[in-house]
Amino acid sequence: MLRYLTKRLMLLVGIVFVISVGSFYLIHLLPGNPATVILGFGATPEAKAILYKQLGLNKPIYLQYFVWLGNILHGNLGISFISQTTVSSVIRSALPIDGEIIILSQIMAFAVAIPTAMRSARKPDGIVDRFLGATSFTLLSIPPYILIIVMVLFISIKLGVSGTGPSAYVSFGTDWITNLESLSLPAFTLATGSFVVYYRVLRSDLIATLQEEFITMARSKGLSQRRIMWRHAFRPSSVALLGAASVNIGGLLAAGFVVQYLLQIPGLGYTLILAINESDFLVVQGIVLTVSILVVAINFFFDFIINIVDPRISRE
Amino acid sequence: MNAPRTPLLSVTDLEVTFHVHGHAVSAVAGVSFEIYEGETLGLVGESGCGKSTTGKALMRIVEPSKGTVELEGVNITKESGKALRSARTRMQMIFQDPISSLNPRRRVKDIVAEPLDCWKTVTGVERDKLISDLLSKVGIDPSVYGNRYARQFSGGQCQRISIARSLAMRPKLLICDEMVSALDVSVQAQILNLLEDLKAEYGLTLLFIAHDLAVVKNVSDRVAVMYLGKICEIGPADTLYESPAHPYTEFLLGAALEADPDSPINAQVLQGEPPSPMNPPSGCRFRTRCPNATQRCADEEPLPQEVAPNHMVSCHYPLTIHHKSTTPTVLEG
Amino acid sequence: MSDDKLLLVKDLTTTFATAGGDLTAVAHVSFDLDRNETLGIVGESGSGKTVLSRTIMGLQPRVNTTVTGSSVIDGFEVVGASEKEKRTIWGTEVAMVFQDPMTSLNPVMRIGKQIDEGLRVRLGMNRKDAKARAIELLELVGIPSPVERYSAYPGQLSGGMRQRVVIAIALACSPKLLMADEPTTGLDVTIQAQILNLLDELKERLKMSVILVTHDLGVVATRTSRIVVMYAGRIVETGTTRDVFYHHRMPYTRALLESSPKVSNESHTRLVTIPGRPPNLLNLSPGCSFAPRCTYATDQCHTERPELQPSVEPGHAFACWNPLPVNAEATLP
Amino acid sequence: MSNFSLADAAIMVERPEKSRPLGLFFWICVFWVGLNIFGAIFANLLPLANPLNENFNAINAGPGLHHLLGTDDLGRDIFSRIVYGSRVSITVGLGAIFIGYGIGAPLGMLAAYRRGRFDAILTTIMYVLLAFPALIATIAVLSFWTPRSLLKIIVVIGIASIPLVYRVIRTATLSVATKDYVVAAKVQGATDRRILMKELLPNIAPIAVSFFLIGVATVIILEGALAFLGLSVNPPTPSWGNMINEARTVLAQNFWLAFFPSLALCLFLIALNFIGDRIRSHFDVTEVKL
Repeated sequence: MLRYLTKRLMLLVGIVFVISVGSFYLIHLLPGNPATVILGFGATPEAKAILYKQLGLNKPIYLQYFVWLGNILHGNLGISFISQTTVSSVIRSALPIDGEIIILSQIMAFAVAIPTAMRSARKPDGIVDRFLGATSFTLLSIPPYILIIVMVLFISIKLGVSGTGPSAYVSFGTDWITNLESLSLPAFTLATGSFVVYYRVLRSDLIATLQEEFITMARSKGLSQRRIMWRHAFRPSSVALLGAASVNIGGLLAAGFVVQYLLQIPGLGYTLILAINESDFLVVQGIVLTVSILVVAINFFFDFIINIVDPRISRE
Repeated sequence: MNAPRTPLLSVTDLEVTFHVHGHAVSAVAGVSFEIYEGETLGLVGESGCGKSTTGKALMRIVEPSKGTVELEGVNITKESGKALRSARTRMQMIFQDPISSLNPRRRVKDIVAEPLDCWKTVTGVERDKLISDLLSKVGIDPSVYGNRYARQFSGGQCQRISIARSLAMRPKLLICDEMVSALDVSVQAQILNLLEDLKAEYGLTLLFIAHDLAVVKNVSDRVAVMYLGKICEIGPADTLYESPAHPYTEFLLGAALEADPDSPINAQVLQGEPPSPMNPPSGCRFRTRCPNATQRCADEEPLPQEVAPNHMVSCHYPLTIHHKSTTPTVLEG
Repeated sequence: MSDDKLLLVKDLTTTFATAGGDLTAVAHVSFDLDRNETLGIVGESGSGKTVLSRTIMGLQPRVNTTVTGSSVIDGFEVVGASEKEKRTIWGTEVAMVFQDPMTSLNPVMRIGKQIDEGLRVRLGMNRKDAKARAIELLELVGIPSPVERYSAYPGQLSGGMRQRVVIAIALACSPKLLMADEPTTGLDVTIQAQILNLLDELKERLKMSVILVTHDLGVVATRTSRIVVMYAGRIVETGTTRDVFYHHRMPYTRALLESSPKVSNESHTRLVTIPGRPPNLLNLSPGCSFAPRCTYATDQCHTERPELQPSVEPGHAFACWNPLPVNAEATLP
Repeated sequence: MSNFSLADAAIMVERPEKSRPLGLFFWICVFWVGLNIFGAIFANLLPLANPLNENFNAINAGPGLHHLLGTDDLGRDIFSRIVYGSRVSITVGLGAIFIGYGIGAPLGMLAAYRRGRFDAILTTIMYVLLAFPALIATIAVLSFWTPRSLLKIIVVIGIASIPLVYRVIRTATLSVATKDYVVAAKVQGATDRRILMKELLPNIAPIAVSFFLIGVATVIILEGALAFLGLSVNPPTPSWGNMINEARTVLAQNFWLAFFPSLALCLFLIALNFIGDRIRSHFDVTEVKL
């Protein structure tokens, strides 16, 4: 176990290194002089000087990287060209919103996916299973941006449920009930996509597990069906589920961008898109770096959980 | 059986080491034996003793870490590339799982023809005739089954097809790795008889690897017993079974169950389980479970010594060899 | 008188609905079992022995399966009982030891938990008592250092140790009947001997009855008092172990006995084989299922199914139109 | 060891000649995908209105004879825009996945077959790349790498898909490469090349094809998301994604405007996913099926 985790941790360090190099290099994809592109033609010499210091632009490229990395490690991601505030403060104010949406969506997705998958797996190819299968299959083919448009149309516009439409966002601190209302649609949209993935993965694993001999063994001990399902079948079937969740949550951070953008919720996604449209490149770079590292951290966390759930993995 | 004394295959000091999590596991730890032309050598032992690994190392499906394998005087451990591939055709191997040893998405004819197509020795009509012959020899009607996919056959039939494939290049040596252990008794008997017939017809030499003592005795001229990566005893099948010289062999034979209600239940059962090959005992590897073990067994590794003609044992305190007069009670052919 | 029997099986039939049609895996099986008796159920793969052993205790798959007939365990009718009703006897009246200890233990649950789960759920023990009892059970089945092993995962134990754990789980609630389905098939011979001795010893100590299901005639020969021989889902011969081995009347029983190689035979003894393959259960002939492979088969055998009929010895019965003569023992090696 | 009690009986059954037929819906999906691709390729030759032609006499027309699916707020024919718009989605979907397969698939097969250090190094690299969230990376690169073009989008998504393809193909190959028949082929003296082509490829093909289709579907969704973020092809060139995006502002007034491109997108995705799913379940059956 320890050995396995050390190995993973070393890999994690490698991945973060690659991510930092990638994020650093983004600036150099820009055509022309980065300083000019980032600050615009009318930039003051002072602003340019600050940027040069921030990016180390007058040094050779590998040194630039270390200058940049040093700044990053001190929490200095540069200054937003549009809002004139630090990039790190921009990120700090936007990030909790993403966190909230994702946590809400995951609670919804698991709460529905686990019982439905168990119901399906009990009688594969039964009526309930076929119905759930067809439903999940259809949902699988509906992109989140179409789903959110449909929801906005029917819930906010047609039904007129207040506090759900675009620009309805209220922060948690201001009014938590309205806050939850305003995040219900994005969370539900992301939950739908997650549900499909979790339901399908868990269902097929449960079906396989329920055919294992140790389930018959548990039956022969005189245990109830509920106990067999939760105590014996669920845990060995949840490895792929956790793996899927790990990948999915990383994807959700990104998928959430479009949903946030459409509903004008000022999370990372909305901020990112505004920054892209306004060519506020340091903000884009900062968000890309933050989100990438978060995704990697989430993956690592799930790796750890999977190891606890199934001790066979670290033992091979 | 009077085997001529020219070794077809000589194995000297063969070692295979696997690396698991940075630990070296010596699966085969210095094995030497010879197989003479026309004979069947049985290799018997319990799971994890390295018998299968030995078989695979001979074909270099797993790479030996030390030692030499000489087939008709050619050192196979030195070959590579085309020479190695060509050397492999002179030895062939049949596997334990008959179903997984045939590609489910290929036709029976193509599976049997695979070696011919690899080497393009024969083509066209000649190739088809050869395949039909081989299939008929193993009891599969080529006109009925030749065009079917391998996935449609039962275990016994799959094993027949495997045998046909292995004979296509007329090999000298056939390595049978647990080839009947997945089969039912009634099918097992058919395959064993078929093997004996084909051995005579094709002049084959066999290395027969199995855990079933009765099966090994039935097909073998000589038998080698392995324990934890080493050969502890090797000798003529009938005398070795009748009067084992190594304590492990004796326990092994004592544990074998006879299908006879009158056979005594052996009260003296070998206790414990084999130690891990990651950390084998010093000296004699069996000493941790051996009732006769002394300090000498821990200090000194026993070397093979001849206790009877052609009967070698690696033990400091071999059991006395006694030759009972064998009165076979077999009443039918 | 019949009240004295621990198990009464009558006309038990198990049918699976499959894509290829209805498959009758067990057909009209009747037998009984005394208290403290060991009965062997013998057959090749597909003979229905495993399905039978599970149907007896009501453990057949829940979907697509139909069971008719009757199976009464200590006064409890299993056939037709709901899963909930059957749970009252599972573990406490009847328990099962499965074939493959690798797959019959939950890989992600500590073995101690798997043992004391039954104690807590079925016997209502508290956590502490259950743990103490579980450690006792581990000791009973001969696991060294049971306190440490209590919190091990199955993957950390060897095959033999795992099978001991499976036995401990089965014994947890002191069942009266132990079903052992191929309990030693995946194990090495020396470990097999240990496990069989353990089962024998526990049976005497705990006053249980045991049903030993196996394909290996060697396993049942010395460990059972009576034997049921199955072929294609039916009993083809039954009687005391000695009668079945020495006075069998059914040609299949004889073929089964003769086709397995024996350690006592000289090497290269020609094996007696049963031609053909086991029948397709979806497409059985109206006559005797063994007829297509039987050398004694007549027209009647192919068209009319033989029922079990008594032989000369008490309790000995066979299903055959052309039985072997009464003094068939001469044919046994 | 799959189907416990049945396993005992299963051996007695002849192994089935063929698995369940693919079914009518499968062929309907194949037809639909074929039709879309046909439309995308031959849009110019079909009797369609010019998708860029603005007709101010017919603004926001509903579905009708003149304009099959109506017109948008600039009077452009929606049906024609959907057919032309499929070009972008299908080109990006196929193009990117072709790049992913072209590089990821051979590497995955080789790694799983050769194992050892080659595999270890490659798999670690791919694991690192996989940890990079593909959508973020794509957004990041496309927002900096200006000016945008269809080719750049394809290349970026294609590269991002390599580690995914690699992982799927490697896993599939690994399950085949450990089978005895691969060892048996080696024992016959078959060359590595022959083993890869004759023994491994036919057995991983169903999974590869299935994942290919599902991959195309995923990329099409991704392209739509990029269009929403303004990172895909620039208007007025129609694509399903930017059609929906443009229509969403007038959602309450003209529902059809968003509905038809959404429907086109979803139907195409359903068809792709269904074909992929069906192929996998159809061919995955190599063992006894009861």
